[in-house]
Amino acid sequence: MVDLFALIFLVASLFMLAGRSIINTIILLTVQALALCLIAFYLGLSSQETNWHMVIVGGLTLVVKVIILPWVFYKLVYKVNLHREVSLSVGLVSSILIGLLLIGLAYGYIVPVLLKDIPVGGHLISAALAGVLLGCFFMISRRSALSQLIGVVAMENGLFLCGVAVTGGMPLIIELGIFFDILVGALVMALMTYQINDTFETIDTKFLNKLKG
Amino acid sequence: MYYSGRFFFFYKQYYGEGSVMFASIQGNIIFIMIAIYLIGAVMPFLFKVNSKMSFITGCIPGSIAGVLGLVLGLAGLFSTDPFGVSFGHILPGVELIIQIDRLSGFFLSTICLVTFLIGLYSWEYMKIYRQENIAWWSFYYNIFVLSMVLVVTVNNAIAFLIFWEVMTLTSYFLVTFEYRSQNVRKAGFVYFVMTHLGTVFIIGAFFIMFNGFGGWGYDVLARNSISLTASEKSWVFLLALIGFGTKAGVVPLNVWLPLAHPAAPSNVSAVMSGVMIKTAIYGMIRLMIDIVGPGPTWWGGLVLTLGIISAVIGVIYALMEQDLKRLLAFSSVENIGIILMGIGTSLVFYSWAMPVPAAIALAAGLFHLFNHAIFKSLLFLATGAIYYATHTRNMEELGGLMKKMPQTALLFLIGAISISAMPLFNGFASEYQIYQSLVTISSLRVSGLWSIAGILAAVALALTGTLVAACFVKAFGISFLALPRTPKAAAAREVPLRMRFSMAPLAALCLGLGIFPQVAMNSLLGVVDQLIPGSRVPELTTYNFDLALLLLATILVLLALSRLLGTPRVRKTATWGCGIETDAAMEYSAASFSQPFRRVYRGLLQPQRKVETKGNLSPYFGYQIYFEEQVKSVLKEFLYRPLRSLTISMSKKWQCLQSGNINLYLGYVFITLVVLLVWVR
Amino acid sequence: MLYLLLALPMISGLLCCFTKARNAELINILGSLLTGITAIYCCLTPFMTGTAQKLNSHKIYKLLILDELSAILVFIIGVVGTTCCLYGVTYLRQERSHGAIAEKRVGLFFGLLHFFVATMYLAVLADNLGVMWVAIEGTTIVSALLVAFYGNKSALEAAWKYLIICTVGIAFAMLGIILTFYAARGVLGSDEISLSWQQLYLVADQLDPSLMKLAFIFILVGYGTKAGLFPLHTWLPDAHSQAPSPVSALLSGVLLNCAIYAIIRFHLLTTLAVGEGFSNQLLIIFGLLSMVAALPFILVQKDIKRLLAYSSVEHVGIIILGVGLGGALGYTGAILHLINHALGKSVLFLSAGTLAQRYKSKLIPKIHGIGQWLPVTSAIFMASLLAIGGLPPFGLFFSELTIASQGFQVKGTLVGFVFLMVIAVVFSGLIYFGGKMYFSDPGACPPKKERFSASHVLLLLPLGLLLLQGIYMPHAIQQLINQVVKFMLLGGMPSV
Amino acid sequence: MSGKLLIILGQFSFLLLLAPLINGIIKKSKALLQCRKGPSLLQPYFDISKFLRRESVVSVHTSWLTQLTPIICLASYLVAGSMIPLWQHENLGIGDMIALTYLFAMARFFLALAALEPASAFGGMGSSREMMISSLVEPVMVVGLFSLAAVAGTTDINGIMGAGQNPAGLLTFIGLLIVVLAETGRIPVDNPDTHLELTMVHEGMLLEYAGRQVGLLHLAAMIKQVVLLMLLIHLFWPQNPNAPVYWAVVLMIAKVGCLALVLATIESVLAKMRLFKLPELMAGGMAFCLLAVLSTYLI
Repeated sequence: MVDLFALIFLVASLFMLAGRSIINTIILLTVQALALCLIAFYLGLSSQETNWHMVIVGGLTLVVKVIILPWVFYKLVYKVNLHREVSLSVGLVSSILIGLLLIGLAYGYIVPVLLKDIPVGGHLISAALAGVLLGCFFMISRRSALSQLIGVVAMENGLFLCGVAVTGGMPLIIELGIFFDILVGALVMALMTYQINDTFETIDTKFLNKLKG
Repeated sequence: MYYSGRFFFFYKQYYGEGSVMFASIQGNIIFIMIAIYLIGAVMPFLFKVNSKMSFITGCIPGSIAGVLGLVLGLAGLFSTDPFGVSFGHILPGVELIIQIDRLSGFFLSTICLVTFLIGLYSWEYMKIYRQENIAWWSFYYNIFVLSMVLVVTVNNAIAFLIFWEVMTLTSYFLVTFEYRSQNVRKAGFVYFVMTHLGTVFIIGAFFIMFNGFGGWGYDVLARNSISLTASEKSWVFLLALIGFGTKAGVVPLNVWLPLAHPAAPSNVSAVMSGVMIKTAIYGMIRLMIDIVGPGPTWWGGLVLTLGIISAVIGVIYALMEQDLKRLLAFSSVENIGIILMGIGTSLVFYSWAMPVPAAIALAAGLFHLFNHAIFKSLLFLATGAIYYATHTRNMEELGGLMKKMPQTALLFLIGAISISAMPLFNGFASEYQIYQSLVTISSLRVSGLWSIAGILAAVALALTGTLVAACFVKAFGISFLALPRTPKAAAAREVPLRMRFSMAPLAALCLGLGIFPQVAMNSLLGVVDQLIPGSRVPELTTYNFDLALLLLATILVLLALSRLLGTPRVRKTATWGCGIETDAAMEYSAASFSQPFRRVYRGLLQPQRKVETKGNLSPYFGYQIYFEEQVKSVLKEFLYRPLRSLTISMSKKWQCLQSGNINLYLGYVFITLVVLLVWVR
Repeated sequence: MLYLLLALPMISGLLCCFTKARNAELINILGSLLTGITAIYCCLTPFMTGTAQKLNSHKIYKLLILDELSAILVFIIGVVGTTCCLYGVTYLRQERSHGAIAEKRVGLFFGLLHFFVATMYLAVLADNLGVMWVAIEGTTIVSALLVAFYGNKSALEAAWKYLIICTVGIAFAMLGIILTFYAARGVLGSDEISLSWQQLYLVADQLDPSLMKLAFIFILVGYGTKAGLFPLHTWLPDAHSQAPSPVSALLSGVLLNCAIYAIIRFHLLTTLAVGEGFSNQLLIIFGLLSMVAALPFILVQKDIKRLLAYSSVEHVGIIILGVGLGGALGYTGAILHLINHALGKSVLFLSAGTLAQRYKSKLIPKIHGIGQWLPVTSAIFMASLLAIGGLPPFGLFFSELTIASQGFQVKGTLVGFVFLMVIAVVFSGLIYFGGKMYFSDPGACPPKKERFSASHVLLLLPLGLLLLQGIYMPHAIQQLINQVVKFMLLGGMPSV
Repeated sequence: MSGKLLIILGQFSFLLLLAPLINGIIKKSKALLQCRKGPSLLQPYFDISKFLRRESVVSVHTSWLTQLTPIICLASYLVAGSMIPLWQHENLGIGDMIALTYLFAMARFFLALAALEPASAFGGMGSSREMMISSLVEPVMVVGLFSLAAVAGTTDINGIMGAGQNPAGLLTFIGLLIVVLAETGRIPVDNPDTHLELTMVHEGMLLEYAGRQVGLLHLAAMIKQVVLLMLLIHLFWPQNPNAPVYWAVVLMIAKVGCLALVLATIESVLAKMRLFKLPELMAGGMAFCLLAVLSTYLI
């Protein structure tokens, strides 16, 4: 069951690389977050004793990552009036190929080779690592500030999955801190995207290239 | 080892003490001396900008401390055991001990003797810089001299390096004192950068000997160096040679010297040229001979070769100069070369395990060092006096000063004669000893090659000697003799008594040491005895006194005879100018004086001649002829300039990494991560 | 006491945010002075009371802890942070008079500044890896706002790059923390205690080496981004050059050190878990790489603040290299350099900021004749430039030498030599530009000369400390440094 | 002490008395070789005594330096000459080869300075050229002398007596002969008889001197010539140390005379070289000396 959600998560991450439409990307991000929150709920509720820790975390994910952030992004898309990623720094086809390569790296190298002595439950950890890497690569391949923002959140999703997968969740206080951080961070970034749009009249970071050397 | 034995006495007394402790009366004097320098550095700030008091408080403490330092130095030079004072651990693992052994004593007394007189000189001389801020000058100057004093007296590598760099730093600010001129700024920059890069090599040399614990004391390093392999020792040697060679101005590394020395005020250049570059020689001797000990013969060979190259190239460029101070600066390169010839010869002997000739050669090098300190500062000060009187250092604008400022002229002449190694004066005495050492290399017949090398080195020294003579005939003849070439020179007046007075002792020393060189040589052999084990040398005797006596007697008798025989009538007229009234334009100029040399040594100098005739008639009757002949510095042209432009262009290429593209930046992070992940296996 | 240390800047920050400019200034001065005093007091406690703040037994966990290493950082934040906050007053007045910053935003500026300081205190005081991560991410967010404070194009650009790159980096660091937690869970259980530095050090040898290796890589990339290691440094010159000068000084003097602090901690842990030869290799490589790679940027730089920023990259490299080389000398050098660089670079940024302000340009060719126009500021500027260049009598010379000597010991002559050579060449770049600005003509009509004022005293204080560090370090301080080094040599274990 | 003094006085008077004669011999033999009758052998004595008595004209631009220079020149050549033992082979302790070389240099230094003083272009040209030539000549001289000194193991002049009496010595001799030609201002290098301004070197420096001063300088030049010849004789054709004094003196006069004839012959046979061809000549001299060194040490 968990593996299925993980697969959904991974596929969503990969598909994010495949499209230009920002709305679609936001939807995929939401799907990702939903998968995460389902994993958390599943882990929390499936055992005999309810793991409240997991449930709380799952709930937080639902609120912050499934509801608030996508909504903010959605608003932002309309504010800055940019529905499609126009310019990519890496082409779509090659970015999918690289994405597959990264998944291969996570599944075929990091976990089996580097962590071969560690008992790893399922492919959760591989999926999580792949998620982080894909999120990072998503940021590399997109130019608009908004997409980069989305990429950050995608990376955080990967991290979250990793935390859940590996350890059954970080200590709660830490988890809370992280959530708070992400929320504030994303909001600040969103604010800044807004400002960039105001000042530069575009959110294409191609034009953010005055500082060099 | 003899080394630890020598320091035992000392360490029993001081080691492990945390706080300041005064050993004895000498310790007190050391402390007072340092305090006086610091007072001299700070005091002028307390007075109104450039009031009379700020000149006095800036210059005089340096002189007073100089006297104290001289006393200390002489005490160190003639005492059997080193003495000193500890200031405790100033930094983690670094105990500051000022320790004066004979080598330190020698250098200390040289530095202090010269700076004592220069302090007096500056008191008057700095008045031409009235519009500048004298307080800053005094600050840098006193700290500069203090750091030189400390450089030669500390016995710890880290402390040495700290004061070494402070010395560089303060002298940088002294060089850039007249910062309004672009050339001065450039000179300061080149000086600072080159010597700073040189310091890296020195640090390297020290650190190869460091073993991670036990501290940075010279004695510890000496003990560590015993266990070094031969190649490591050679690295120490090479690094030290490059590092100290930069400061000393050894030829491929001398670029800064002819820039910086002229840029500084004359009294500062006198200190820099007279004593500062000597601290590099101190470092070389300390490191190569005292700490590392004997090495392979090629060490000596290399030093000797560098010495020869520096001497010859230095003097050839000196001969080409029109600027008196640049000329003197190049001549410093040459003299450092001669000193290095002495040291190199000594290293050769040392490697052959012949302590006595090694000692004599080293003592000869040191003797020349002392002599150079004396006459070079004399010459720089005299040049300063010219500048004071005429506000120019360009020989082509001088002339006829012999009549205007006869005493300065005499002092300059004595300096010039001494530096040209004429018998009776000290330059000859030390060069003589170096000749002797070179002939000894040859006559020992250790190998045929070395025998020939010894003779060739002597030939190089002879060549240098003649070129120096030519160079100073030009320097003195063009600037002091004949007719003044400009109104500036014609309006010159004799400089104030204080300045002449501070130069006179130097001139007297030139003559005194020329007549009694054995005094200096024998005490220097005492210094060397401390460095090279088993080199007790019987008293050296020289013929210089007899020669001087005979020569002077002959001159006097001849003079008397020519008087006694009745003076024929002497008629004074103007010089015959082929029917035209002679004027300054007809004189031989500095450029024309050196023209035959430019031609003969054109392979090295690459003179670029440019002649333009502006006239409507045939080329022989142009009414206006523009003539320019520049010599190229081969080093600058083919080494430093390409190096510089290469660095800059490569840097510009490298800058493209930071292109401003955020995707690229993220890519860097990503790639780094992936590479590390792959690397981790 | 430690909570007070956090609370003071938070409170003054909040107060500043909601008051008018004049009051904000006052609160800022008071708050920063109080914070500074508290910080100095706090940082002395582990040395004074010995083991009072330390936990030797298992299973005791506190949120905040102050051991020898963090005390050094607290000291740095205390001195530099206070200096920058106080100098900010002068700076902002000047900016306001130019009209670069609106009156009502002054409060916000000081507020953010204090929040920034508070997050940094939290980062170095936190005993918990997670809290530390949160705090460091917090510094990114707050300082990004500060970087973007001018709100113009280039400031926004810099802030955006800073925010994005550092967030990405920090995310990787989180991955490393999760892996560490994973490794520690088997030993310490899945409570917060498994993320406590103190506890982790105690059980480090039981942690799984391969996990720790992987974790260290993520941590290195993550916090390395924040610390400005090449090639992760890309945000650094932009952010440093665009931020208001007090912020640049804080970024360079303190923030980088916080990230370095995290790396050092993790390095100690990894060394205990994996053994020598892994993390220190990486640190040496990155250290050298940062130094060498920053060099060309410095040689052909046109913007004075970027110049200083690249010099920061180089110095971070030096510190990291010192840590990587390890040993008593390496650690001593690294710690001393950490302190010295923080002091020197912050003064340098502050004085450079004043220069840039007066000349209304950050371009070096436009800043000329500072020696005549601004004699006091320029003297301070030159002194700190020389200090940063590694010239005695300032402390950096000694700390660099110490690291170099360890380099010669451990890695052979070549590494030590390259290290020294890079420093020397960087120095030549600095002095080239410094000389150009200092020894040149101020232009047509120099306005009236600057007078000595209180803000200069503020700058002279750290400079005086640097001088002490370089020429005469009091015995007591040497002892403290020794204690820290012993702490590090024991691998972060509290010395009993 | 007084014995030494006597010897030195003896050497001085020998040099002072002999030098004009040798010049006379050279002039006479040159004249004969050119099929002229030539002046009398004693003509140089008359010339000098005349010069010494004549009124001297001094440029107003000059100072004490000009006055002192002839004396210094004469004194240094005399002292240099007194180092070369004529009949007495006890070490006088007033110098060695290095001192001898440098005494010559000292005379040249002052002469060159004095030449610059009257502000005339000719003096400057002479002085500049003289210094340039010396920079070419002196290395050759040193290599020649030092190679002999290194073989003998000392730079003491008494110690290296006859050091050149071996096959390698012949090469050294040729090299040193070229040096002597240059140092004495003889023909391939300089022309002692010319007064054509643009070609003169040594004479150019004396151009502004007159009367007693120029007499002294001429005398000094003659003494220098004899000293150099004596040096050659000492090295390659040494005196018998046990011979009585008068015999030694006579023999020395004869030997110097012989060499003077050789000089005269060379001068008559060769033409003057261009100034800037001189490096080649000196390179030749250097080559001879170096060959001698090589053959001593490597073969």
